[in-house]
Amino acid sequence: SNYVDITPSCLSINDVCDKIASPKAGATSMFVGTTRDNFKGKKVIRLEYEAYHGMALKEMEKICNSIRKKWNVISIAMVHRTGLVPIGEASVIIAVSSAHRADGLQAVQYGIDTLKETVPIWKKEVYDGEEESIWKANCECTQKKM
Amino acid sequence: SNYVDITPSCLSINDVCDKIASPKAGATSMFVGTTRDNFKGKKVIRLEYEAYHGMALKEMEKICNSIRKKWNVISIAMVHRTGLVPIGEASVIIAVSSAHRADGLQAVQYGIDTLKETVPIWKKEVYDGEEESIWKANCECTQKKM
Amino acid sequence: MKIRVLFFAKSRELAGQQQREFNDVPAKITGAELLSVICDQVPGLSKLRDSLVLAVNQEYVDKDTQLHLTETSEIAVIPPISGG
Amino acid sequence: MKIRVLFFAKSRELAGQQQREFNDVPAKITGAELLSVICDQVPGLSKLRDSLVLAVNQEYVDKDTQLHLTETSEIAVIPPISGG
Repeated sequence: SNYVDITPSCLSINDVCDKIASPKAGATSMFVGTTRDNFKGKKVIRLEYEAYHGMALKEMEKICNSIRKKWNVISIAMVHRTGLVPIGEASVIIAVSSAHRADGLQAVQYGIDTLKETVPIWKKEVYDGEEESIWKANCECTQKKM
Repeated sequence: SNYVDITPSCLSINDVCDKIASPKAGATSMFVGTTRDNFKGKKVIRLEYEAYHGMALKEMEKICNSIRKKWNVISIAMVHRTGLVPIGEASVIIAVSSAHRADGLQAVQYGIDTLKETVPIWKKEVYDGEEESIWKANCECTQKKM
Repeated sequence: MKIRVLFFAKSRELAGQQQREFNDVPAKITGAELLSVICDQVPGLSKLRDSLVLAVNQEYVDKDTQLHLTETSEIAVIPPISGG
Repeated sequence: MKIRVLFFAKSRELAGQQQREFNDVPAKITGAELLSVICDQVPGLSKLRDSLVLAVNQEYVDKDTQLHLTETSEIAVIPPISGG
């Protein structure tokens, strides 16, 4: 099964693992993105995420479907937090259970790479001191010029 | 820092994540190996792990050191459970925190691949019914003939 | 035709609003033409023009996509994304 | 020289013991020779011979490794591993 969610609440690794647990699974592969306290030497004091909720969920479902076409996986969970995310807390978790580990590990890598490229969610970094806040852009984002 | 452990206790994903948490880390990559309820159609009722404790810890430390030579990572945790491991529970967890996710994901994949190849730990599968228990052998294990 | 457009993140801040209506938009229009209609009417958005894309009914559209808009089309301005 | 050898997993079961002492083993011996000494004296272990390797002082040794054993050397018989 696929479990996708976008929530303003704190993300729990255990809850996400529970969503994908299966006695058939030999492997659980996971990626947790956490907010960092620095960017190119500037001290980040907080991060805010904004999502185009409906479309973001749809794009996350699309990623789950592509994963299932490419690898043999059992369950996929993909959750993203929105709003204020304090330093050190998780902004995104992708977890995949599979019978064999190569499938799961590759699926997770593809999942986070693709999420950063296609899912309409935005991050604003707020810096310490006089520095202006900045809306970031993922280098993975390959939006074609319109 | 490196955290390696071999323990008869239940493994906790949260405890492992706490070991490697860092405000400098943007990424936590993780692999959890869990015991499966079947092997080639035979129903597995339990698994038992045995370790050559001292040497296994040394080999796990070696893996951590190779990871640090190959990738830019912050912290590494590698824990393996021994004794009876009920179906669905974790037998091994490898977690890596890194500033950037590609390092962590590749390090985790290398870590579990190498653990299966070099760390002296053994698994015995006990099957349902008349089937004899079997000491498994990892296909990754490339022990040279002596 | 009257359409409604949603703005997110930096485009929302530059537009000064989360959504806005546009009048007299042709129902048949390409992605690039629609983006020009929007940017021409929203002060401040034009400096972001080259990095924006559009979604219609929650699907990305290309500059050459021939759109068939209706008054219920959900149109969104998507600045460079930064999730993860 | 007297040496002490540890057995694990299937080799432990086949040897019927966790460890055992061997007498009159040369201090200078190759890995392959040492494994033969062990397998020759432990009934049941020979059928596993081709899949065993040795560790000395918690380091894997090759068949051609020239060992210099002492009475405190920690020697272990390692059947195919299956951790993970």
